[in-house]
Amino acid sequence: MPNSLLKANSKQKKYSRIFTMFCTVSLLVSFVLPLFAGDYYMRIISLIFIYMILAIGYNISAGFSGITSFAFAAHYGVGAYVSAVAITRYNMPFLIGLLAGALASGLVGLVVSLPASKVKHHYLALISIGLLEIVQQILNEWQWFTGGAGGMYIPSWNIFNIMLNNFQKYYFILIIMLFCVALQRNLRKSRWGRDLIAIKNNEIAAAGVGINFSKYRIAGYFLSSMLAGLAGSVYASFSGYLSPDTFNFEFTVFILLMAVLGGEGTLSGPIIGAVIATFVPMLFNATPDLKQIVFGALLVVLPQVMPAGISGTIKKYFKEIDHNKYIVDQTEQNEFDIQSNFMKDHSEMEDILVVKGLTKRFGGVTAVDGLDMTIKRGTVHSLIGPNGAGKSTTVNMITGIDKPSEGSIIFNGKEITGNKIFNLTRKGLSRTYQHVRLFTNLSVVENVAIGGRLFYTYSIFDSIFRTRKMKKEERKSFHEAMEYLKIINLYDKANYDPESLSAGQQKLLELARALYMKPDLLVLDEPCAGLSETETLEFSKIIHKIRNAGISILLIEHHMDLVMEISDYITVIDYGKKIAEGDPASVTTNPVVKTAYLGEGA
Amino acid sequence: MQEIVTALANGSIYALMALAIGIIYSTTQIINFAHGSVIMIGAMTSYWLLSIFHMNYFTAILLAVLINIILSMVIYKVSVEKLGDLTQNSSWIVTLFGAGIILDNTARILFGTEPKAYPFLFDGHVISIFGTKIMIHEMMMILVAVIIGVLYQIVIQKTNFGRAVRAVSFRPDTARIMGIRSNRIVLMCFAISGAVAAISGALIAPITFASYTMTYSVGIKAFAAALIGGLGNTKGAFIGGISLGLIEGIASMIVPGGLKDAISFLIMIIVIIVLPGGILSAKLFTKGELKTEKI
Amino acid sequence: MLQVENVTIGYGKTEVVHNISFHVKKGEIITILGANGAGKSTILNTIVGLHQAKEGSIRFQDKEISKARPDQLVQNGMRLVPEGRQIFPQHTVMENILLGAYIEKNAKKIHSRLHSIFERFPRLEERKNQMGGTLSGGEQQMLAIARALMTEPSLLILDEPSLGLAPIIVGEVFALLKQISSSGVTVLLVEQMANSALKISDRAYVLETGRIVLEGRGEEIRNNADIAKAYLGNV
Amino acid sequence: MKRKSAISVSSIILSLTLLFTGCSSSDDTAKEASSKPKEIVIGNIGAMTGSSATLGKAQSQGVDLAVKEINADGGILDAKVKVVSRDDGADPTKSKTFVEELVDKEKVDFMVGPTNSTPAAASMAYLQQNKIVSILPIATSTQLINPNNPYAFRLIASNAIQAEAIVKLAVEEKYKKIVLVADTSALGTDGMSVMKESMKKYGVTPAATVTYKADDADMTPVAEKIKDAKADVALFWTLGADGAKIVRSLERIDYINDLDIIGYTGLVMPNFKELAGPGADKVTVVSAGSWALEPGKTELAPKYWEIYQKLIAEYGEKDKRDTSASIIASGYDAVYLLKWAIEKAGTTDSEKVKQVLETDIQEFDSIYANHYEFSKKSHEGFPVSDLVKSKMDDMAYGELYKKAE
Repeated sequence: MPNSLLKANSKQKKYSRIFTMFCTVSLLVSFVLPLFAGDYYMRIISLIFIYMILAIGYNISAGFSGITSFAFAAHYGVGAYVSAVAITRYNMPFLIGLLAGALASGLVGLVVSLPASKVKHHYLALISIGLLEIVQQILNEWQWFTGGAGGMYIPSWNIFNIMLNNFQKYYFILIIMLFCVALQRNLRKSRWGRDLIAIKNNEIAAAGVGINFSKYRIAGYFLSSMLAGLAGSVYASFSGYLSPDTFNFEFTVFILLMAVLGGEGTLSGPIIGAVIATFVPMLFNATPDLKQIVFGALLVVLPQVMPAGISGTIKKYFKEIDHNKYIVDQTEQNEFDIQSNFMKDHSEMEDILVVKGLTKRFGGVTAVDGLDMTIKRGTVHSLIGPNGAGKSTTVNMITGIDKPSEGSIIFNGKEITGNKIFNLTRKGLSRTYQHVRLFTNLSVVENVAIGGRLFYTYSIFDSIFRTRKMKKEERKSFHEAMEYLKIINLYDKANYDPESLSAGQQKLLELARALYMKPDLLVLDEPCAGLSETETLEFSKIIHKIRNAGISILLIEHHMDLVMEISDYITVIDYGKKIAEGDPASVTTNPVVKTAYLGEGA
Repeated sequence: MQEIVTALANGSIYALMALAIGIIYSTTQIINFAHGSVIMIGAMTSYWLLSIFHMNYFTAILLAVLINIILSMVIYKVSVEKLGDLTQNSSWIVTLFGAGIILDNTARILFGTEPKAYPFLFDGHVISIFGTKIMIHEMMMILVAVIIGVLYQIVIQKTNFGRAVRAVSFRPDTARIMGIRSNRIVLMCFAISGAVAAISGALIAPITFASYTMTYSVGIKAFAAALIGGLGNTKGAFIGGISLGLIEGIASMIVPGGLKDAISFLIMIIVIIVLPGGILSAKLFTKGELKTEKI
Repeated sequence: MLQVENVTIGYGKTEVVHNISFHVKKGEIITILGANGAGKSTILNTIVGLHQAKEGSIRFQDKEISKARPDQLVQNGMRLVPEGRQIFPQHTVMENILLGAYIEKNAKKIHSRLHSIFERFPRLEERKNQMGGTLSGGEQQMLAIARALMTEPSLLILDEPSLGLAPIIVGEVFALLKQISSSGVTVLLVEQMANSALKISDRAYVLETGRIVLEGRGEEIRNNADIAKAYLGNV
Repeated sequence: MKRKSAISVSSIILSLTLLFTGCSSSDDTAKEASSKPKEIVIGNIGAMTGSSATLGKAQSQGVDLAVKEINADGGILDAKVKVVSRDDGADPTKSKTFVEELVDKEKVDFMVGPTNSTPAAASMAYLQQNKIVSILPIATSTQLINPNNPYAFRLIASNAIQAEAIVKLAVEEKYKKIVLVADTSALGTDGMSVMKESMKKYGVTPAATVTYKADDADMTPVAEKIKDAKADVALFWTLGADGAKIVRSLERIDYINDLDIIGYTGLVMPNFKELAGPGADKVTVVSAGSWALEPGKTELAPKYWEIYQKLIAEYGEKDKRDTSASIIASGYDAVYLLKWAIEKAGTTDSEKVKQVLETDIQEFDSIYANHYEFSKKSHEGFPVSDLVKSKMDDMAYGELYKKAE
């Protein structure tokens, strides 16, 4: 990485230094703390560690995957009870009990999130209120299993026949907590985390890079409910006594408070949130009435004055963007050659895309009406027409965002009508959007790298444990992403926030992302809308490059200069019907086209 | 028969509470999680006015309605208005919860912890129809709920305000072009919702007793009813409320008492999954689909 | 009547409209032409108060309005017919029209305006109890205009009234606009259908990528070769 | 990056060594006995907010009043008494954390509470480990007092004692069909099981058992089930408001006249009659005899009456507070019991105080129960004989119930 970049971001550097120092110090403090803290603080900090695990679980759900759920007290409770029952009633070893608790909670999460994939996200929030209520009543009623309302006792910890004392418990919990912190971090810095964040940011664009978002949502919720269950299991043995009263509505609110305080979607948020949410109310221990009101007031005020939470606010101040070490390792500076990167077999059939009788009706309006169109391999094919002619609808049907009412689409010789967009990307189709759809919570280079997610092979375990395979693939992927950034001249902005880029740069970035998917057919939906003269010029140069690399392009554009200059073939539509077709020259002189554009009497 | 009357009476109050949730949902697409507390405050203040200041029933409820209107508007101002786009920013979940906690605790401090005997309308007079004893109060519960439902339906369908509410709920920006101040409409909806909550709280309090714990014991049912019937429309609220009343009645005969609510919520979850728009599938589901218009 | 001076508009960090100025005189029909993405709708939304300009001043009837709310502007006689018509599909035609008169509290006035609207648009009267969503595109456009006329605006702003309409209907719409204009209403039009719009316009501005590149009398612009270029390119 | 991972690796190693070499620190720090303490700290935990706030508040009022009096009078063994109160909101997790805080940080010498049974169950183990003598003035769960909890002493009649008493009443009065009614809360479940046990002891089987969710709006199903069982007596293990709702529902379905109701102390509630309506006169409860008026009298026995006046002077008449006098008295008594035991032992040493409580309790002049019956074997202080049958229909002074004939 060029040095200039690091200098330009000296604030980031400062942040990362402070951050590292802070982490080191707090880590050291938590290791030596038991030596002088005394039993009470040691136990309360152990409890905070458990809350951290819980908050990390919630963060993966709400912060990363964008699923708000109130059932986390229930997941926590299920984990606690299942592990307790496993240990006490079925005499399982402690560690197996932990796993059983986590797994059971994950399963409950799976069951409630499966239907949620169909439903808007705040519906899961509502389902989860019901779930919370149901779990609590079951804990109360299912006496032979849970001991009912009176609660149940769990024997002290016993690992490999060693009974743990408070010290050992503390360190044990600390280790589990650190494992979860590492898990969260590793997840965030891998394709899995990026995919989840992408879904939260922009569902459609996420689908556009091939993410089956409902599957990922479910997976994300499964993982987070498992962590909540793990926290519960640890809590069960830590506390030694369980009662359904613990896992109530108020506890859910406490989890929310941790998330709100710390900042959803940040790595340090759950940790900071857990610490502060535990300690601040303690200041009001002597005045219980005031404590409750302060608690409520915090919930009302904080999201309004500090929407990003504490760590989000700090991060914003420092404009922290992840330093990805794969970029720093970058040394080679050779000119990147798109051509060499597209070694796809060009000898297949000549027509890459054939559209027949494509029709789309919205209610009573027919937006696209029996459209036929054929795109030849290796050409730039433009689809033009006045505003509202049905171009975007056509493209949306081709790329699987809209379902056609009638007609068929054949891509590379295969019927793809009605396929979902995330399936099409694998088949070699990628697109950009009329209104830029970037992942604003990811850095510029990550935005490109996510385009290359199709070529990753490492599993979620590789990312959790940061295996060599994962590191290798990530490094390769980021190298390539940097190459694409070179093409669009954003090499020196790799670590920026996409929102800090100009409109033109954002469009280019989206293009780079689509390119990195190495498509056979690239669909560009008004790539130059809203760009300045010079930006448009730059864009056209890049489109030339892409064309020369042999990628077929379907282009929708209003800049006729650009269209005429670049297109091999043009289809003109109006009122959803094809009104003209041919090479650029024949289309411009066609009177029908002129009328369509300029109105009667042209 | 007795059970059916009770189920209907309770169900119609659940319907009112669901309606109040729907009123806010219709214009803002948010669910008022402080609603339980607002119901409770309605019941507690009217009890206070009735028994401490010895007002007559009508004035007491009227005043409680007024207090609730102001309270609901304050809730909107304090915890919702500044959040901006509520479909994007889901912090309202947290802030409304917070508002609820403050209200609950304030109520406990002000009104005390003991459940209060809230007087029945017409002194709990019972009339006997075909051997079934029906309290006039229960008939009033059903009657008042129906009247409010019909009134709301008329307001929403026939008046300028109602048209504006529907306009804001469908296309807030276009509504603003019409000269409608969307914020003010939302504020009005909060106010109306508060008023309805006060009446529903006052009507059900004689049965559950007035207490600061009503937030959970009664309020939570409003959500179940609203979701079973479908959010944001009057018919849905009534169907949801009455079905919840009946479900509870049937469930308590079949399962152990402690699992009754679990059954209600289970049914709620199944309804949400199978018919995301509630029994009367509302337009909601379309909101979750990919928006095809502007890509 | 309307003066827009050095106005810059953007969403977040992206600037969409750069430092533009134009004015509308009383009684005129003014057209702003431009291709998709040129920033036309953004300008209109800013004028009617749905969006805030980053810089510059907007004056309406000699009053600064760049910070005014939409309802205040409607009160002062400015009305927007939005792009894509945006009628309320689940309100009846009648309700749509009445919503147009939302700020008008005088029932008599509403009644008499309703009367004259139905005189002008007999089709709407025929369908007044139908849901808005069941109307055809042209009828919806009529409804959108009728709705805007319910407050008797002094400045009527239309965002691409020709969008998605068949050519014959487009002709009808423009004829209607001419007629409305002759009844004393100032009209500001944003269009892409240059020829049809310019035929009825007194003056026009041509917008390209957020800048005004051309301005002049309607006929002048219509005959200007550059206008075709803005749409069909330099061929 | 590398630095960070190095740190974390080394710290994991460090922690593992710590974990398995076992840094056996002194977990069980025995209470240091000093014969002349400077300050005696009493912990007080209860639910002062949330849905069972009444009880916790009452306990606190009793404790506070007693400590105020004791300090004004020169303290215990010339040491000032300090109370540290915490609100656990009836949540066992919070309660346990607070107990740990009070024991480890505030270094309390004695405990009063926690008020609710599940919080008490959750925190009991820690109190025992640290040998804190704890007085339970309110929690009634049977399990709380057992040989595993050698430092816990209970003042109130436990669930088992009360169940025994009400079942005995029902059996002695020769009811044929006995129905057991309880909610599904911790209290209700425990109550149900002890009632069933007592029934077994007397060789009778209940005609039906009915459970419901506490605080439920509609109690008609409960009433219907009682009616279906053709019960002639129903034993209520319910809280006051719920009990009142059931009574009302029984009235609605015209069954109240065929039924008598006997409830446990939790049913007692000052405005029960107001809540339950005329059916309330069919309800009798078992209650602490010292705090029930003899038929025809207007004052309690002088000792109790004096305390009652004191409570009123401090916290006002019934309508000024929503806590009940007898429960305040129980909290009040807890502190005086500690004072007496410490002074008698001459030290705050747990073992010695415990011993005094176990052996010399008959010397203590109690004001909640008539006397307490602690022994080495049993830490249940409430004498069964002190449970009397009281009427619920009308109360004196808004809170004192009257003995039934």
